[in-house]
Amino acid sequence: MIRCDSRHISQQWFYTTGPVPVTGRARVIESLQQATILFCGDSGDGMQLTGNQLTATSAVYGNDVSTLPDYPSEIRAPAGSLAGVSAFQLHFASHEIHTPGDHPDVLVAMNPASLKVYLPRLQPGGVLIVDRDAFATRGLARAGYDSNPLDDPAIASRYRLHAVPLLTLTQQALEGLDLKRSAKARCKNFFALGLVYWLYDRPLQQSLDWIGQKFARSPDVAEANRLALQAGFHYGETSEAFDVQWQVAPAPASPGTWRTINGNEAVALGLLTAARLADKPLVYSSYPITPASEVLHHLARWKHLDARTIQAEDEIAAMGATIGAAYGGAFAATGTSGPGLCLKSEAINLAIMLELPLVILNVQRGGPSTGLPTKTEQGDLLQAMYGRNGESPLPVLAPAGPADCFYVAIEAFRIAVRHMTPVLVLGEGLLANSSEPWRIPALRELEPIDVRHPDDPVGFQPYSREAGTLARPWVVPGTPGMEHRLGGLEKQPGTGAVSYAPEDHAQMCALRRDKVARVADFIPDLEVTGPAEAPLLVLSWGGTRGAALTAIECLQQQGRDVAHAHLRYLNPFPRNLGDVLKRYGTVMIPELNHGQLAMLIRATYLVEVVSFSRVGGRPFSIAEIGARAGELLA
Amino acid sequence: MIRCDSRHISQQWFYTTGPVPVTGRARVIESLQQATILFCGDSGDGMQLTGNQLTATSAVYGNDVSTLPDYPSEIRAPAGSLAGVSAFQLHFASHEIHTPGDHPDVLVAMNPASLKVYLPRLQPGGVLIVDRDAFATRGLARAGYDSNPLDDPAIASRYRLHAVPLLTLTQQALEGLDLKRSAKARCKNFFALGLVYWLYDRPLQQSLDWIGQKFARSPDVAEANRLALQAGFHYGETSEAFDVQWQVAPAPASPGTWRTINGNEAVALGLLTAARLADKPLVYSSYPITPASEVLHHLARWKHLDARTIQAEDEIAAMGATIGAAYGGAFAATGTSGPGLCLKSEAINLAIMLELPLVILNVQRGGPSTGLPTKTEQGDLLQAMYGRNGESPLPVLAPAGPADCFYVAIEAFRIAVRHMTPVLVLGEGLLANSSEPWRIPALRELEPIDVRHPDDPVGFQPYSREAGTLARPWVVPGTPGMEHRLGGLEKQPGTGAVSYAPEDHAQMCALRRDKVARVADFIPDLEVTGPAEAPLLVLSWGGTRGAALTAIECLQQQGRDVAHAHLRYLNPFPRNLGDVLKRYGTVMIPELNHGQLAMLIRATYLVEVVSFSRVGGRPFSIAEIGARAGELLA
Amino acid sequence: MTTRPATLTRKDFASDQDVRWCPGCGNNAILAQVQKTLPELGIPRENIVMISGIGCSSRFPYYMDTYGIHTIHGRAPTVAMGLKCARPELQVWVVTGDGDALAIGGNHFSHALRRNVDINMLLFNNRIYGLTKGQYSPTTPPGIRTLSSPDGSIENPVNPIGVAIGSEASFIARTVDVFQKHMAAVLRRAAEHRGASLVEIAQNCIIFNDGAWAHLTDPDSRLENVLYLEHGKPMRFGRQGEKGIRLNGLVPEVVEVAAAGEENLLVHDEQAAEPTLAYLLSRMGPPDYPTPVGVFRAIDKPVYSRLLMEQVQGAQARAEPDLDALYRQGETWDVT
Amino acid sequence: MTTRPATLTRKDFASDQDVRWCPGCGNNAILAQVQKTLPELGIPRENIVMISGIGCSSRFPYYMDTYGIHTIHGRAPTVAMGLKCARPELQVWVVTGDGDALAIGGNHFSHALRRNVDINMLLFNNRIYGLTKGQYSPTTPPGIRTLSSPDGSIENPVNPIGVAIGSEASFIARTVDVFQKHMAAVLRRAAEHRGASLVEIAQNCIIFNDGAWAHLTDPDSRLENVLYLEHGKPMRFGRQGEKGIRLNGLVPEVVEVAAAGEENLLVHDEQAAEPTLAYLLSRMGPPDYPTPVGVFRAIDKPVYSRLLMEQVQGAQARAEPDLDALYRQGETWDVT
Ligand SMILES: Cc1ncc(C[n+]2csc(CCOP(=O)(O)OP(=O)(O)O)c2C)c(N)n1
Ligand SMILES: Cc1ncc(C[n+]2csc(CCOP(=O)(O)OP(=O)(O)O)c2C)c(N)n1
Ligand code: SF4
Ligand code: SF4
Ligand SMILES: [Mg+2]
Ligand SMILES: [Mg+2]
Repeated sequence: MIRCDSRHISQQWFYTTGPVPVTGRARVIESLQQATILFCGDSGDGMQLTGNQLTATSAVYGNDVSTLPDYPSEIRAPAGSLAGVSAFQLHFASHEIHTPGDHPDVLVAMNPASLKVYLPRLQPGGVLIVDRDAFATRGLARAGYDSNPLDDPAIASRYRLHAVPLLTLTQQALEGLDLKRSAKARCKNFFALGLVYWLYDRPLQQSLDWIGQKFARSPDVAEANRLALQAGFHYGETSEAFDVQWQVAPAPASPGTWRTINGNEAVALGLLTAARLADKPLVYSSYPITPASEVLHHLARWKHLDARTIQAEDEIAAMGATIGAAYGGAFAATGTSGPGLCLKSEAINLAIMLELPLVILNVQRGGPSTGLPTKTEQGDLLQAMYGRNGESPLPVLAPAGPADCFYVAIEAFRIAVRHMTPVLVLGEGLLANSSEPWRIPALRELEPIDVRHPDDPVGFQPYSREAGTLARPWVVPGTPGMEHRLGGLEKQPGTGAVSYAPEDHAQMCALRRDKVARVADFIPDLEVTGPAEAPLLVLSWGGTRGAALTAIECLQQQGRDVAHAHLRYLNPFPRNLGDVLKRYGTVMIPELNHGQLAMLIRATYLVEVVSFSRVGGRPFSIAEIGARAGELLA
Repeated sequence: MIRCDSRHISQQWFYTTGPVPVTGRARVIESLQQATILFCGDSGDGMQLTGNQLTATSAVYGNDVSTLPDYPSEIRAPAGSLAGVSAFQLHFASHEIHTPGDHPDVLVAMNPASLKVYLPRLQPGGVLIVDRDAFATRGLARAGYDSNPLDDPAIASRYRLHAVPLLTLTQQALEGLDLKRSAKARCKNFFALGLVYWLYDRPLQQSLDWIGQKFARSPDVAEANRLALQAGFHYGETSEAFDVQWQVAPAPASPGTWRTINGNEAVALGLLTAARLADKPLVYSSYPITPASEVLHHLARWKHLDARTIQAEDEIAAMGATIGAAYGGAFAATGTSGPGLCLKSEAINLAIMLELPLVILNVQRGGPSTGLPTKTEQGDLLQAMYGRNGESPLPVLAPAGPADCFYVAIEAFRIAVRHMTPVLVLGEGLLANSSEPWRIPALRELEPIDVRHPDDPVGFQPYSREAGTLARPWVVPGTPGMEHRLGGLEKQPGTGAVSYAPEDHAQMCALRRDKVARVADFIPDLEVTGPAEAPLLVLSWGGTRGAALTAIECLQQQGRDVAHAHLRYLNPFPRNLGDVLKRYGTVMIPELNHGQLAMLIRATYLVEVVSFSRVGGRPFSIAEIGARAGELLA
Repeated sequence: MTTRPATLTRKDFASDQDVRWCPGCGNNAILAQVQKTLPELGIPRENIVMISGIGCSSRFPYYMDTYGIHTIHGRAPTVAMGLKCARPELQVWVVTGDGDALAIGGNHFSHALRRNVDINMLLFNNRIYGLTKGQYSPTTPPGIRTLSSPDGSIENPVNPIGVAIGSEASFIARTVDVFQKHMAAVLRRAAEHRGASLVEIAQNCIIFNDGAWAHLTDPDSRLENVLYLEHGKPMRFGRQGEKGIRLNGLVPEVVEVAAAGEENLLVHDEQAAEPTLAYLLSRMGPPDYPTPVGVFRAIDKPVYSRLLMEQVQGAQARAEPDLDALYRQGETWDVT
Repeated sequence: MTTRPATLTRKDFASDQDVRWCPGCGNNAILAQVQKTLPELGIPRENIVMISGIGCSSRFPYYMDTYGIHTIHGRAPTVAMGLKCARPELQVWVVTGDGDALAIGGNHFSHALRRNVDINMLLFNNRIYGLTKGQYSPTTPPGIRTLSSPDGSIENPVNPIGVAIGSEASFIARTVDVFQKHMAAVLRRAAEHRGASLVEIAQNCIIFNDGAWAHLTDPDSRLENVLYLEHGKPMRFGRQGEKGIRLNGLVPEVVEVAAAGEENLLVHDEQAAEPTLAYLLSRMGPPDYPTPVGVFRAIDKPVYSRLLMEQVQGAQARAEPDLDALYRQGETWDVT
């Protein structure tokens, strides 16, 4: 359950209050229910590492956390340039949260460029910590400032500005050590981290241990980072500048062992787990592409669990290899992103004709064409549904959050094997890169995937049908007496012999359609959060769940009559979807595209839909969904 | 205007009469308004040639004609096998017609296999002419007959059977000539043609001349074919077996010079014409694929009109070359079929990002995957609309008939250049291969396509917009001072500089969407045949127009309250489509897929649609559309 | 379980589909040889998989009563690679054509050879696109008139063996559709080779490119035009083997053996450290040279599919295959 | 019309975009050389087009103030081919990487060379996928650990020059990112060549594959490891050119010139009738041989884009370009 506290009240869509007042009173300890911090700096400043440390500490401390890294798309843009800015946003709370947060309460900017890029995100009255030492003329010029923003009274009045000489202070703290100045300078991110730890009253131990392990091979560097961290913490304590400290209590969480996980690692673990649940090797064949490459990188490290990875020469080859591996009886999957999905489409159609079980992961990024490789979007839904010649239906699933990627990957294989069909999983850059806590399951808790490879040649037909699922038998090479040929030409039902007969084609097309439709007999009904009938239902899919759910729960707590539902299964839809939609005056669908799910819903159920669509390469904020829903309710 | 005569009355969906009575009266001359003849035989029997002769003769004689060849998909299946059967259906009439006809009135079968495949098509009471000589044990066995169907009383009673010893008669007729028996045997198709000429009282001259030209190099073969043709005609006259002769008067046609043309040649001529109308070279780059290859073959013969053809290494390369040629300022087009469209999709998206004018022809065939390469279907509409990553809109057009392919090709280039966008033309196997008369236009009758290549560097921006069309300027390499770079990454409006800024992406996506929407400002409103308001509107697209229009006009003549409309523009839709749909109780959409246009219409206008969809690799018959419409009216 | 004959015969490899190639098509002869040779390899039929692309040639699997897939145009090697990585114990054959392997499929063809995946590729080279009714292919000689080159092809062809060498292939051979015994021997060598084997089969398309290989098959001139490669043997050809190949610098020359002396002839070495000899041989052909057939090159080289399994086994030897442990790697915390 | 300087300088070719490669990336050096060399070719800037695929290398066109397209991954040669057929008078460059040209784009790369389309291809070979943050590429040596090969790559690499030879290329050269003068000379040769030119540029990726070419660039060992090819000259290398290459059968061997005698050294011939020499050279490199740089091969060969235009012009010479007549070919009839 979520609570709408000051952080949310400060969102203008609640029309209630303005910014938090800039107070000057003596230091106090305030307790908050949540906080959002954004670290930004040059690619060289180690912001990802810093953010991950605060994440780990907060998670281990017991908060619910949600993070979103924001990398530069250039490998290494010129130091200090706007293109070279790297950022990491962390949202932690004393209750369950679903997004990395809208506007940070605290912004740590290590250089002018990063300040320029991210200051607009900081919420009015928020704490702004900058490394004053970095605001020399050269840095300012690189960022395109013609005057020093730190001298800008507007900023000082709008935010709680702390221009701290981070570099100088770090060098001082490391005086004693015999290390290059440059090496010492590189510790300034830990100084900043220490300061933030103090701000939120966090224990240092977890990070101190981590430093020890990480720099085990160079103890002096480890020592330097430890000292910087502690110095930063100490600075907070001693410096008069900081008048308030915040505490965010642990969040209630179900018992068990937890870790943080991002979507790419979750999906990789899910694919491997599915194979294990069927006692099969996993063959993952892929051609690197942002933001899906990481899945390949993870699985390549897990050969001891019989993950066999193939880096193919292109996406077509990756898809072909996946088909071959599935024909051989392995659990076969491939992963890519938009442009790669285009290339796979012809071979996906072959898999549909061969009726082989396999999983295609498409981690969506900004399109069309090369588009915005490092930004998130939900623009490939209709491509997933229709991006192939002829009538070529396949099941489509979309994970609802980073950890859900694990379960969706398993479910995808379950469906693939049950119905003998390729299954497409629509991931998103947002989920791929952001992390959240994951309650680690025990393998034995997970339902095994039962796989049958018939081996009785008597009466065998490659295209015979299992009644309930309409699956054809998965007979693998090596089975004596059941030799058969598959192919991309149309077939005679049953025998699978090539046939151009009109009735055979009609029947096979119907079978392929009905088989996918049958998946609906095996999936859960759509669940609604909130009233069973109301003027407004907000229907989300994929990564928009977090923002939509949070926004609607807040509205509900304000007593507004609105419900939320989330679609994990996009093809086929849950059986009850049509009925659910009928029970609400208006259906609003927020999505990061031009209204693709909205169009499917309209076509399928002939219901009016308010499509709240946006393409900006950025996830929805809770605020904008709440605001739009508020308008519709007004 | 069409008339519903005995041919149509005999369709059971008119519930009126049964088969034409098998009469035995003395020879008479009946006059008909139309006739449908189907020639079938082994691939070696020259059925295509025979059919084309009757077509030419009938067309020159003045009938309206419509034809449909039906090739075997194997290159050359074993002689006499079912797979080796080749057929040609011809429909000619004394009034305007739109389809190759449903069920033939006359079936000419040169061997048992072809009889087996096509007899079911012959309408009850129809004339059945077979080569008795071919019905020996071996031929029967190859066709899988265990007894001679010619001895089957059922057949004799159901049809007007004429088992003519075509081979023997041909050999006799050619007695005098000194030619190999096998060479003489090869003339038997002309004997059969002569007989049909007599049946329909057609002049021989046109064919006699053609034979002269065709076999100019071997006069004795020419002579043999001439004699065979005449002998066949004479046989009809003298043989007692034939008791009736038919006459089909010329159809009224607008004045001018006419020829028959099939869709593939028409589209090739259209593309070339478009280039000529803009004084541009045509660069056509393609990778061969059935049924689109012919377009490449035609254009390759037209180099004297500056048609530059490139046979690329694959469809991706063909698409890439098309983009390069368009960037260079040529009229650039590529052609393919379903599986090839999959492969082109990534590069099509690049063209959408680059906003370059070019035309993509996709001649639809049976899918998914390799499917039914030689059969017709309309299964790629949604792929054309959505088969690319991200929001990637482009205009989509579909020709309504073989000759219309010419005009659609020109219109596609007109739109491409006007709005600076790739345009996709959805052809169909049916249209590609069937022919109809085409009133040959004069080049000067056609409106020129005006192309501007700005060359004033002052204030030049590669992504500036023209107000009405939202086109960006088409500046070509070689223009001094206007050097600029294009690319697949997202851009800043105006400058076109790479940008990942959320607002730039949002704005560019909106621009690409609106630009395609603007096409609707330049296209004609949808026209309706029949009442402006009625219980039923039948809405067709592509190759279904002929059957739909004919069926509805027949119903209208029976006084039924029903209208027909045809969509040539599938994206964007004509502005008035929504209003038109509202004026009818029910909208029925016949299409050769699982209801793809129906889905778009439902999503766009939220109107209930009766989708009459069929996938059998065969075109709709007038009868089945009429029947379904009749049900809806009942 | 059906009981099957202990030793297999040609019949066991013939499927129930009737063969649909043009009468007289070279593919028929190839099919006969393959059906005759496979039983002799002593591999259980169920462990053999035939994977093809699209083309007349690629209909091959339908006629073989083994496992098989008629895939899509140009992609057969990728499907074969995936299958081999999933099931290293299977014997995987790829059947392809000059268009399928060298036009649309050129990249996969080359990468399969480069990786040295343990598959056997049969390339039916008829120097034309047969199934699509006769357009020129990447092996069609310049100037040839086809449907897509009415004024003569302006494309400069590639040589499949040259491409294979550029792709670092470990086994490369050539045979001819009508060379029955020779084909059988070459097929056997290809099957036995560990790693990717390429066999180019000169195949006659009587419909669209009849006689493309007449110089190799015409009984009168055949012995003059064909050089049979034999490992370790001097290169001789001609009716009585009276002619030979001698090296002059890097340039091969045709000599009279009697005059030149057999000891001075170029000796074939399939296993030469470098592919230079194979490359030089791949350049030989009309009008100045005989056309070499047989095994150009056969070397031992790390095999992709084996290396992959070795890494898997190696990893399994090093680390417990414990998925629960994998879940727990990195920071974890307990909630009680 | 803006007025532009009569003779162009390096500045004229620098676009307004700031260069976004890692500091120290070899691409920066290559960019500098190209910007320096192009003005010397005397071709109007507006007639130059730079076409690239996707990769760090492929960002090249953004930094050149010429016409250009940053296309999609691996397809640049196809776009270049279409452009050249539409506008034969333009000078078209393709800029690509080892992944772009040899992984996903391998087929187009090879077909562009085979057809001998008149374009100049620069292949920046850093033996890694840079833009995607460091996976192995088709030119990465076996055993290298990368993100996608944590236990070492099991793939057997190709050599771009070998691939080009297998693709029947008419111009093949190699240079190194930091060899300024050498690169300038090679670029000039490539630009002047009629037909497809391939220039492999050994490029250092300091982030993901630093030092891949150290043996060629390290000041101390460089002269020992690099063989500068010069047409018609005996092959010598070493600090004072004291070493040379001699042919033993088909096997090159490194010899002391003094001992072996310069007259016995292998003499470079860019125009050899057969590519065998170029192929043999493409195989040379560490540990046993120096690495040849310079022009491996440069021959005259029919050029696709020219042949196409010749056929067009030929057809126009034979037949009236009369579209109305074309409409009327075949049977026609008149209705009055
Ligand atoms: C993606 C795709 N593009 C094009 C085709 C059409 N096509 C089928 S086979 C073929 C060429 C076959 O040539 P080859 O590989 O030499 O086989 P052959 O018929 O000569 O044996 C082509 C272009 C296709 N089936 N799929
Ligand atoms: C269709 C597609 N697949 C994959 C990618 C991801 N991708 C971009 S560049 C690249 C490889 C680049 O390697 P290389 O060509 O060597 O260029 P480098 O960055 O090393 O200069 C890949 C896999 C893509 N952009 N498009
Ligand atoms: S077309 Fe040519 S290759 Fe194809 S089956 Fe006929 S003869 Fe053989
Ligand atoms: S990643 Fe490597 S190749 Fe790419 S810019 Fe950086 S150094 Fe250059
Ligand atoms: Mg072929
Ligand atoms: Mg690289």
